[in-house]
Amino acid sequence: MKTTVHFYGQLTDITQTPVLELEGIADTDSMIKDLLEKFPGLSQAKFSIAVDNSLVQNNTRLKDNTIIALMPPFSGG
Amino acid sequence: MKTTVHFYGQLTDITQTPVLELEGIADTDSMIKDLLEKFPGLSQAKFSIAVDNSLVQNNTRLKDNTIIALMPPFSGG
Amino acid sequence: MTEKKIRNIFVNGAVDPAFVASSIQKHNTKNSIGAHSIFLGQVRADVINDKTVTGIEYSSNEEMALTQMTGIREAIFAKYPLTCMHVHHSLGKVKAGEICLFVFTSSAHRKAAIDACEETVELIKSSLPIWGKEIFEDDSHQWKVNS
Amino acid sequence: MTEKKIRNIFVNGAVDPAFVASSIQKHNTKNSIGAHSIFLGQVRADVINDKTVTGIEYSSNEEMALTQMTGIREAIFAKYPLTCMHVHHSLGKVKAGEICLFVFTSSAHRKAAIDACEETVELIKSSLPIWGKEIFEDDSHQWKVNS
Repeated sequence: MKTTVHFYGQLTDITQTPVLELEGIADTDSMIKDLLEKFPGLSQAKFSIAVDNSLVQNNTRLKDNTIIALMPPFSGG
Repeated sequence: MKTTVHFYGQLTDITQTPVLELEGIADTDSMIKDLLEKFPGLSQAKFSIAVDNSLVQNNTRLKDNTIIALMPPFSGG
Repeated sequence: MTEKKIRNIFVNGAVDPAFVASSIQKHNTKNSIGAHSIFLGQVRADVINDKTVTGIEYSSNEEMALTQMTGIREAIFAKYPLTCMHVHHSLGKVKAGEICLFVFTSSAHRKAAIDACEETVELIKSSLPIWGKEIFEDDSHQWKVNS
Repeated sequence: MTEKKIRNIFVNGAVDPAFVASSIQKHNTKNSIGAHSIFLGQVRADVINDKTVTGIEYSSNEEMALTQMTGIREAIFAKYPLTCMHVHHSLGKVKAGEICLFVFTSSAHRKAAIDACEETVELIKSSLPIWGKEIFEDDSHQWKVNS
Protein backbone atom coordinates (compact mmCIF):
# COMPACT_ATOMS: atom_id res chain seq x y z
CA MET A 1 0.00 0.00 0.00
CA LYS A 2 1.59 3.21 -1.24
CA THR A 3 1.18 6.78 0.06
CA THR A 4 2.78 9.74 -1.72
CA VAL A 5 3.47 12.77 0.50
CA HIS A 6 4.12 16.21 -1.01
CA PHE A 7 5.77 18.91 1.11
CA TYR A 8 5.22 22.59 0.37
CA GLY A 9 6.80 25.94 1.23
CA GLN A 10 9.10 26.07 4.25
CA LEU A 11 8.45 22.38 5.00
CA THR A 12 10.84 21.53 2.17
CA ASP A 13 13.61 23.32 4.12
CA ILE A 14 13.09 20.64 6.79
CA THR A 15 12.54 17.62 4.57
CA GLN A 16 15.03 18.62 1.85
CA THR A 17 12.72 16.90 -0.62
CA PRO A 18 9.40 17.98 -2.16
CA VAL A 19 7.96 14.46 -2.21
CA LEU A 20 8.30 11.16 -0.39
CA GLU A 21 6.76 7.73 -0.92
CA LEU A 22 5.70 5.73 2.12
CA GLU A 23 4.64 2.06 2.30
CA GLY A 24 2.09 0.43 4.57
CA ILE A 25 0.64 3.57 6.17
CA ALA A 26 -2.90 2.99 7.48
CA ASP A 27 -4.04 6.48 8.41
CA THR A 28 -2.92 10.11 8.70
CA ASP A 29 -2.03 9.87 12.39
CA SER A 30 0.42 7.04 11.77
CA MET A 31 1.74 8.89 8.73
CA ILE A 32 2.54 11.95 10.88
CA LYS A 33 4.21 9.73 13.50
CA ASP A 34 6.35 8.20 10.75
CA LEU A 35 7.23 11.61 9.26
CA LEU A 36 8.18 13.06 12.66
CA GLU A 37 10.63 10.20 13.13
CA LYS A 38 12.16 10.85 9.72
CA PHE A 39 12.12 14.67 10.07
CA PRO A 40 12.14 15.76 13.74
CA GLY A 41 12.11 19.41 12.60
CA LEU A 42 8.49 18.97 11.45
CA SER A 43 7.39 18.99 15.12
CA GLN A 44 8.10 22.73 15.17
CA ALA A 45 6.23 23.39 11.93
CA LYS A 46 2.64 24.45 11.45
CA PHE A 47 0.86 22.77 8.56
CA SER A 48 -2.49 21.53 7.27
CA ILE A 49 -3.02 18.13 5.70
CA ALA A 50 -4.87 17.37 2.47
CA VAL A 51 -5.81 13.82 1.45
CA ASP A 52 -6.36 13.57 -2.31
CA ASN A 53 -6.81 17.37 -2.44
CA SER A 54 -9.31 17.62 0.43
CA LEU A 55 -8.26 19.16 3.72
CA VAL A 56 -8.74 16.85 6.71
CA GLN A 57 -8.86 17.81 10.38
CA ASN A 58 -9.13 14.45 12.09
CA ASN A 59 -7.39 11.11 11.66
CA THR A 60 -8.29 9.72 8.24
CA ARG A 61 -7.90 6.18 6.88
CA LEU A 62 -5.78 6.00 3.74
CA LYS A 63 -6.41 3.89 0.64
CA ASP A 64 -3.72 2.61 -1.69
CA ASN A 65 -2.11 5.27 -3.92
CA THR A 66 -3.30 8.19 -1.86
CA ILE A 67 -1.76 11.63 -2.45
CA ILE A 68 -1.06 13.64 0.70
CA ALA A 69 -0.20 17.35 0.81
CA LEU A 70 1.48 18.90 3.87
CA MET A 71 0.96 22.67 3.58
CA PRO A 72 2.30 25.46 5.82
CA PRO A 73 0.35 28.74 6.14
CA PHE A 74 -0.26 30.30 2.70
CA SER A 75 1.68 33.34 1.58
CA GLY A 76 0.60 34.09 -1.98
CA GLY A 77 0.09 37.52 -3.45
CA MET B 1 -17.72 97.81 -14.81
CA LYS B 2 -17.47 94.46 -16.58
CA THR B 3 -18.53 90.98 -15.39
CA THR B 4 -17.80 87.85 -17.45
CA VAL B 5 -20.18 84.95 -16.85
CA HIS B 6 -19.25 81.39 -17.89
CA PHE B 7 -21.99 78.76 -18.22
CA TYR B 8 -21.20 75.06 -17.85
CA GLY B 9 -22.80 71.71 -18.65
CA GLN B 10 -26.55 71.67 -19.28
CA LEU B 11 -26.79 75.41 -18.58
CA THR B 12 -25.37 76.02 -22.07
CA ASP B 13 -28.44 74.23 -23.51
CA ILE B 14 -30.48 77.07 -21.99
CA THR B 15 -28.15 79.99 -22.70
CA GLN B 16 -26.94 78.72 -26.09
CA THR B 17 -23.62 80.39 -25.31
CA PRO B 18 -20.74 79.36 -23.02
CA VAL B 19 -19.92 82.94 -21.98
CA LEU B 20 -21.58 86.33 -21.64
CA GLU B 21 -20.28 89.77 -20.74
CA LEU B 22 -22.42 91.95 -18.51
CA GLU B 23 -21.96 95.67 -17.71
CA GLY B 24 -22.76 97.54 -14.50
CA ILE B 25 -23.58 94.54 -12.28
CA ALA B 26 -23.09 95.36 -8.60
CA ASP B 27 -23.50 91.96 -6.92
CA THR B 28 -24.38 88.30 -7.57
CA ASP B 29 -28.07 88.73 -6.66
CA SER B 30 -28.57 91.44 -9.29
CA MET B 31 -26.54 89.37 -11.76
CA ILE B 32 -28.91 86.39 -11.27
CA LYS B 33 -31.93 88.71 -11.68
CA ASP B 34 -30.44 89.99 -14.93
CA LEU B 35 -29.66 86.47 -16.20
CA LEU B 36 -33.15 85.16 -15.38
CA GLU B 37 -34.61 87.96 -17.51
CA LYS B 38 -32.31 87.05 -20.39
CA PHE B 39 -32.73 83.27 -19.95
CA PRO B 40 -36.04 82.40 -18.23
CA GLY B 41 -35.14 78.68 -18.49
CA LEU B 42 -32.43 79.19 -15.86
CA SER B 43 -35.16 79.44 -13.21
CA GLN B 44 -35.67 75.66 -13.57
CA ALA B 45 -31.94 74.92 -13.37
CA LYS B 46 -29.89 73.95 -10.35
CA PHE B 47 -26.44 75.54 -10.20
CA SER B 48 -23.72 76.83 -7.90
CA ILE B 49 -21.94 80.16 -8.37
CA ALA B 50 -18.19 80.79 -8.28
CA VAL B 51 -16.75 84.31 -8.12
CA ASP B 52 -13.15 84.35 -9.38
CA ASN B 53 -12.96 80.58 -8.83
CA SER B 54 -14.35 80.60 -5.28
CA LEU B 55 -17.80 79.21 -4.58
CA VAL B 56 -20.15 81.72 -2.92
CA GLN B 57 -23.39 80.97 -1.07
CA ASN B 58 -24.67 84.45 -0.25
CA ASN B 59 -25.00 87.66 -2.19
CA THR B 60 -21.50 88.88 -3.05
CA ARG B 61 -20.36 92.32 -4.25
CA LEU B 62 -18.54 92.26 -7.59
CA LYS B 63 -15.44 94.19 -8.57
CA ASP B 64 -14.59 95.24 -12.11
CA ASN B 65 -13.44 92.41 -14.40
CA THR B 66 -14.81 89.64 -12.20
CA ILE B 67 -15.10 86.12 -13.64
CA ILE B 68 -18.29 84.27 -12.70
CA ALA B 69 -18.92 80.53 -13.16
CA LEU B 70 -22.45 79.10 -13.14
CA MET B 71 -22.08 75.36 -12.60
CA PRO B 72 -24.79 72.64 -12.57
CA PRO B 73 -24.26 69.44 -10.50
CA PHE B 74 -20.99 67.74 -11.44
CA SER B 75 -21.00 64.55 -13.50
CA GLY B 76 -17.38 63.65 -14.12
CA GLY B 77 -15.93 60.15 -14.14
CA MET C 1 4.11 78.77 3.17
CA THR C 2 4.15 75.63 1.09
CA GLU C 3 3.77 76.01 -2.62
CA LYS C 4 1.16 73.69 -4.06
CA LYS C 5 2.07 72.05 -7.31
CA ILE C 6 -0.89 72.07 -9.68
CA ARG C 7 -0.77 68.98 -11.90
CA ASN C 8 -2.82 68.65 -15.02
CA ILE C 9 -5.19 65.67 -14.83
CA PHE C 10 -6.89 66.23 -18.19
CA VAL C 11 -6.27 64.26 -21.35
CA ASN C 12 -7.84 64.95 -24.72
CA GLY C 13 -10.21 62.09 -25.58
CA ALA C 14 -9.98 58.55 -24.20
CA VAL C 15 -7.28 57.16 -21.89
CA ASP C 16 -5.26 54.60 -23.86
CA PRO C 17 -4.71 51.20 -22.15
CA ALA C 18 -1.08 51.45 -23.33
CA PHE C 19 -0.77 54.60 -21.21
CA VAL C 20 -2.00 52.60 -18.20
CA ALA C 21 0.68 49.99 -18.93
CA SER C 22 3.46 52.57 -19.14
CA SER C 23 2.26 54.15 -15.87
CA ILE C 24 2.52 50.75 -14.18
CA GLN C 25 5.90 50.06 -15.78
CA LYS C 26 7.35 53.32 -14.44
CA HIS C 27 6.83 52.11 -10.87
CA ASN C 28 9.13 49.11 -11.15
CA THR C 29 12.05 51.10 -9.78
CA LYS C 30 10.06 52.12 -6.70
CA ASN C 31 11.01 49.09 -4.65
CA SER C 32 9.10 50.07 -1.54
CA ILE C 33 5.77 49.63 -3.33
CA GLY C 34 3.92 46.39 -2.59
CA ALA C 35 0.46 47.20 -3.90
CA HIS C 36 -1.15 49.17 -6.71
CA SER C 37 -4.85 49.91 -6.91
CA ILE C 38 -6.29 51.11 -10.20
CA PHE C 39 -9.77 52.35 -11.03
CA LEU C 40 -10.86 52.80 -14.64
CA GLY C 41 -14.11 54.43 -15.67
CA GLN C 42 -15.43 53.15 -19.02
CA VAL C 43 -18.19 54.78 -21.07
CA ARG C 44 -21.29 52.55 -21.15
CA ALA C 45 -23.54 52.19 -24.20
CA ASP C 46 -26.65 52.73 -22.09
CA VAL C 47 -30.00 52.44 -23.85
CA ILE C 48 -32.39 55.23 -22.80
CA ASN C 49 -35.85 55.45 -24.40
CA ASP C 50 -34.71 53.07 -27.16
CA LYS C 51 -31.71 55.23 -28.03
CA THR C 52 -28.16 54.03 -27.45
CA VAL C 53 -25.38 56.19 -26.00
CA THR C 54 -22.49 56.25 -28.49
CA GLY C 55 -20.17 58.32 -26.35
CA ILE C 56 -19.78 61.01 -23.72
CA GLU C 57 -18.41 64.48 -24.36
CA TYR C 58 -16.67 65.82 -21.26
CA SER C 59 -16.21 69.50 -20.41
CA SER C 60 -14.85 71.16 -17.28
CA ASN C 61 -14.14 74.36 -15.46
CA GLU C 62 -10.52 73.29 -15.75
CA GLU C 63 -8.88 75.86 -13.51
CA MET C 64 -11.26 75.16 -10.63
CA ALA C 65 -11.05 71.41 -11.23
CA LEU C 66 -7.25 71.38 -11.02
CA THR C 67 -7.27 73.50 -7.86
CA GLN C 68 -9.87 71.20 -6.33
CA MET C 69 -7.86 68.10 -7.34
CA THR C 70 -4.78 69.53 -5.63
CA GLY C 71 -6.79 69.73 -2.41
CA ILE C 72 -8.06 66.18 -2.82
CA ARG C 73 -4.52 64.93 -3.39
CA GLU C 74 -3.30 66.65 -0.22
CA ALA C 75 -6.18 65.25 1.83
CA ILE C 76 -5.60 61.71 0.58
CA PHE C 77 -1.84 61.83 1.15
CA ALA C 78 -2.48 63.16 4.67
CA LYS C 79 -4.86 60.27 5.40
CA TYR C 80 -3.09 57.31 3.77
CA PRO C 81 0.61 56.27 3.64
CA LEU C 82 0.82 56.39 -0.16
CA THR C 83 3.93 56.21 -2.30
CA CYS C 84 2.19 57.90 -5.22
CA MET C 85 -1.11 58.81 -6.83
CA HIS C 86 -1.91 59.52 -10.48
CA VAL C 87 -5.21 60.80 -11.86
CA HIS C 88 -6.21 61.25 -15.50
CA HIS C 89 -9.65 62.37 -16.71
CA SER C 90 -10.84 62.78 -20.29
CA LEU C 91 -12.02 66.00 -21.87
CA GLY C 92 -13.90 66.04 -25.19
CA LYS C 93 -15.44 62.98 -26.83
CA VAL C 94 -14.95 59.49 -25.46
CA LYS C 95 -16.68 56.64 -27.31
CA ALA C 96 -18.64 53.86 -25.60
CA GLY C 97 -16.18 51.16 -24.51
CA GLU C 98 -13.33 53.62 -24.07
CA ILE C 99 -11.71 54.70 -20.78
CA CYS C 100 -12.59 58.18 -19.43
CA LEU C 101 -11.07 58.06 -15.92
CA PHE C 102 -7.85 56.50 -14.61
CA VAL C 103 -7.02 56.65 -10.90
CA PHE C 104 -3.83 54.91 -9.75
CA THR C 105 -2.60 54.68 -6.14
CA SER C 106 0.44 52.83 -4.81
CA SER C 107 1.56 51.94 -1.31
CA ALA C 108 3.75 49.49 0.61
CA HIS C 109 0.66 47.52 1.65
CA ARG C 110 -2.65 46.82 -0.03
CA LYS C 111 -5.08 48.40 2.43
CA ALA C 112 -3.85 51.97 1.97
CA ALA C 113 -3.64 51.71 -1.82
CA ILE C 114 -7.14 50.20 -2.14
CA ASP C 115 -8.88 52.57 0.28
CA ALA C 116 -7.14 55.67 -1.10
CA CYS C 117 -8.09 54.74 -4.66
CA GLU C 118 -11.75 54.24 -3.81
CA GLU C 119 -11.96 57.47 -1.80
CA THR C 120 -10.24 59.46 -4.56
CA VAL C 121 -12.70 58.15 -7.15
CA GLU C 122 -15.63 59.22 -4.97
CA LEU C 123 -14.16 62.70 -4.45
CA ILE C 124 -13.46 63.12 -8.17
CA LYS C 125 -17.07 62.26 -9.00
CA SER C 126 -18.61 64.44 -6.31
CA SER C 127 -16.40 67.50 -6.21
CA LEU C 128 -14.62 68.17 -9.51
CA PRO C 129 -16.44 70.61 -11.85
CA ILE C 130 -16.65 68.24 -14.81
CA TRP C 131 -19.74 67.51 -16.91
CA GLY C 132 -20.59 64.60 -19.18
CA LYS C 133 -22.88 65.02 -22.17
CA GLU C 134 -24.23 61.64 -23.30
CA ILE C 135 -24.50 61.59 -27.08
CA PHE C 136 -27.02 59.27 -28.76
CA GLU C 137 -26.74 57.65 -32.18
CA ASP C 138 -29.09 60.31 -33.68
CA ASP C 139 -26.85 63.10 -32.30
CA SER C 140 -29.38 64.08 -29.65
CA HIS C 141 -28.02 64.21 -26.12
CA GLN C 142 -28.78 64.19 -22.41
CA TRP C 143 -26.60 65.31 -19.52
CA LYS C 144 -25.06 62.62 -17.36
CA VAL C 145 -26.14 62.54 -13.70
CA ASN C 146 -23.77 61.05 -11.12
CA SER C 147 -25.20 58.67 -8.55
CA MET D 1 -24.97 18.89 -12.00
CA THR D 2 -23.16 21.98 -13.22
CA GLU D 3 -19.72 21.54 -14.65
CA LYS D 4 -17.22 23.94 -13.18
CA LYS D 5 -14.71 25.38 -15.59
CA ILE D 6 -11.26 25.35 -14.05
CA ARG D 7 -9.25 28.31 -15.35
CA ASN D 8 -5.52 28.51 -14.99
CA ILE D 9 -4.47 31.58 -12.99
CA PHE D 10 -0.74 30.89 -12.97
CA VAL D 11 1.85 32.63 -15.11
CA ASN D 12 5.52 31.80 -15.24
CA GLY D 13 7.50 34.68 -13.70
CA ALA D 14 6.30 38.28 -13.47
CA VAL D 15 3.05 39.71 -14.88
CA ASP D 16 3.97 42.07 -17.74
CA PRO D 17 2.31 45.55 -17.63
CA ALA D 18 1.67 45.10 -21.38
CA PHE D 19 -0.46 42.07 -20.49
CA VAL D 20 -2.49 44.29 -18.14
CA ALA D 21 -2.99 46.75 -21.01
CA SER D 22 -4.17 44.07 -23.41
CA SER D 23 -6.57 42.73 -20.76
CA ILE D 24 -8.07 46.22 -20.42
CA GLN D 25 -8.19 46.68 -24.19
CA LYS D 26 -10.16 43.45 -24.64
CA HIS D 27 -13.04 44.89 -22.62
CA ASN D 28 -13.77 47.79 -24.99
CA THR D 29 -16.40 45.77 -26.82
CA LYS D 30 -18.24 45.01 -23.56
CA ASN D 31 -20.37 48.12 -23.65
CA SER D 32 -22.30 47.41 -20.47
CA ILE D 33 -19.14 47.87 -18.37
CA GLY D 34 -18.83 51.21 -16.60
CA ALA D 35 -16.10 50.45 -14.08
CA HIS D 36 -12.94 48.37 -13.83
CA SER D 37 -11.08 47.76 -10.60
CA ILE D 38 -7.53 46.41 -10.76
CA PHE D 39 -5.24 45.25 -7.99
CA LEU D 40 -1.56 44.63 -8.65
CA GLY D 41 0.79 43.08 -6.14
CA GLN D 42 4.41 44.18 -6.60
CA VAL D 43 7.45 42.54 -5.00
CA ARG D 44 9.04 44.87 -2.43
CA ALA D 45 12.80 45.11 -1.87
CA ASP D 46 12.35 44.81 1.90
CA VAL D 47 15.47 45.11 4.04
CA ILE D 48 15.55 42.48 6.80
CA ASN D 49 18.55 42.25 9.14
CA ASP D 50 20.57 44.42 6.73
CA LYS D 51 19.86 42.11 3.79
CA THR D 52 17.74 43.23 0.84
CA VAL D 53 15.08 41.07 -0.80
CA THR D 54 15.96 40.76 -4.51
CA GLY D 55 12.89 38.76 -5.45
CA ILE D 56 10.30 36.20 -4.43
CA GLU D 57 10.11 32.64 -5.72
CA TYR D 58 6.51 31.44 -5.75
CA SER D 59 5.40 27.82 -5.55
CA SER D 60 1.95 26.32 -5.22
CA ASN D 61 -0.12 23.22 -4.82
CA GLU D 62 -1.50 24.11 -8.22
CA GLU D 63 -4.33 21.64 -8.50
CA MET D 64 -5.76 22.60 -5.11
CA ALA D 65 -5.18 26.30 -5.80
CA LEU D 66 -7.13 26.19 -9.07
CA THR D 67 -10.00 24.28 -7.47
CA GLN D 68 -10.07 26.74 -4.60
CA MET D 69 -9.97 29.70 -7.02
CA THR D 70 -12.97 28.27 -8.88
CA GLY D 71 -14.91 28.34 -5.61
CA ILE D 72 -13.81 31.91 -4.89
CA ARG D 73 -14.91 32.98 -8.37
CA GLU D 74 -18.34 31.41 -7.88
CA ALA D 75 -18.79 33.03 -4.47
CA ILE D 76 -17.79 36.48 -5.76
CA PHE D 77 -20.05 36.26 -8.83
CA ALA D 78 -22.92 35.16 -6.57
CA LYS D 79 -22.35 38.16 -4.29
CA TYR D 80 -21.62 40.97 -6.80
CA PRO D 81 -23.17 41.86 -10.20
CA LEU D 82 -19.90 41.49 -12.10
CA THR D 83 -19.44 41.42 -15.85
CA CYS D 84 -16.11 39.64 -15.56
CA MET D 85 -13.19 38.74 -13.33
CA HIS D 86 -9.61 37.86 -14.26
CA VAL D 87 -6.92 36.63 -11.88
CA HIS D 88 -3.25 35.99 -12.64
CA HIS D 89 -0.63 34.92 -10.09
CA SER D 90 3.06 34.34 -10.66
CA LEU D 91 4.90 31.08 -10.16
CA GLY D 92 8.70 30.91 -10.02
CA LYS D 93 11.00 33.89 -9.60
CA VAL D 94 9.66 37.46 -9.60
CA LYS D 95 12.21 40.24 -9.09
CA ALA D 96 11.71 43.19 -6.74
CA GLY D 97 9.72 45.86 -8.58
CA GLU D 98 7.90 43.33 -10.75
CA ILE D 99 4.22 42.39 -10.60
CA CYS D 100 3.29 39.04 -8.98
CA LEU D 101 -0.52 39.32 -8.73
CA PHE D 102 -3.11 40.84 -11.08
CA VAL D 103 -6.79 40.88 -10.10
CA PHE D 104 -9.22 42.57 -12.51
CA THR D 105 -12.98 42.96 -11.95
CA SER D 106 -15.49 44.79 -14.13
CA SER D 107 -19.07 45.84 -13.57
CA ALA D 108 -21.69 48.33 -14.77
CA HIS D 109 -21.11 50.46 -11.68
CA ARG D 110 -18.06 51.17 -9.57
CA LYS D 111 -19.18 49.85 -6.19
CA ALA D 112 -19.47 46.20 -7.28
CA ALA D 113 -16.20 46.23 -9.22
CA ILE D 114 -14.24 47.84 -6.36
CA ASP D 115 -15.68 45.70 -3.55
CA ALA D 116 -15.37 42.46 -5.54
CA CYS D 117 -11.75 43.21 -6.40
CA GLU D 118 -10.78 43.87 -2.80
CA GLU D 119 -12.59 40.78 -1.49
CA THR D 120 -11.02 38.58 -4.16
CA VAL D 121 -7.52 39.82 -3.25
CA GLU D 122 -8.15 38.99 0.41
CA LEU D 123 -9.42 35.50 -0.44
CA ILE D 124 -6.46 34.83 -2.74
CA LYS D 125 -4.02 35.77 0.01
CA SER D 126 -5.78 33.81 2.75
CA SER D 127 -7.01 30.68 1.03
CA LEU D 128 -4.94 29.76 -2.02
CA PRO D 129 -2.13 27.25 -1.34
CA ILE D 130 0.70 29.43 -2.66
CA TRP D 131 4.00 30.15 -0.93
CA GLY D 132 6.50 32.93 -1.42
CA LYS D 133 10.21 32.42 -0.74
CA GLU D 134 11.95 35.76 -0.26
CA ILE D 135 15.43 35.58 -1.77
CA PHE D 136 18.17 37.89 -0.46
CA GLU D 137 21.15 39.26 -2.35
CA ASP D 138 23.45 36.61 -0.83
CA ASP D 139 21.09 33.82 -2.01
CA SER D 140 19.87 33.11 1.52
CA HIS D 141 16.09 33.14 1.95
CA GLN D 142 13.19 33.43 4.32
CA TRP D 143 9.58 32.42 3.79
CA LYS D 144 7.05 35.18 3.28
CA VAL D 145 4.32 35.52 5.91
CA ASN D 146 0.99 37.07 4.90
CA SER D 147 -0.52 39.64 7.23
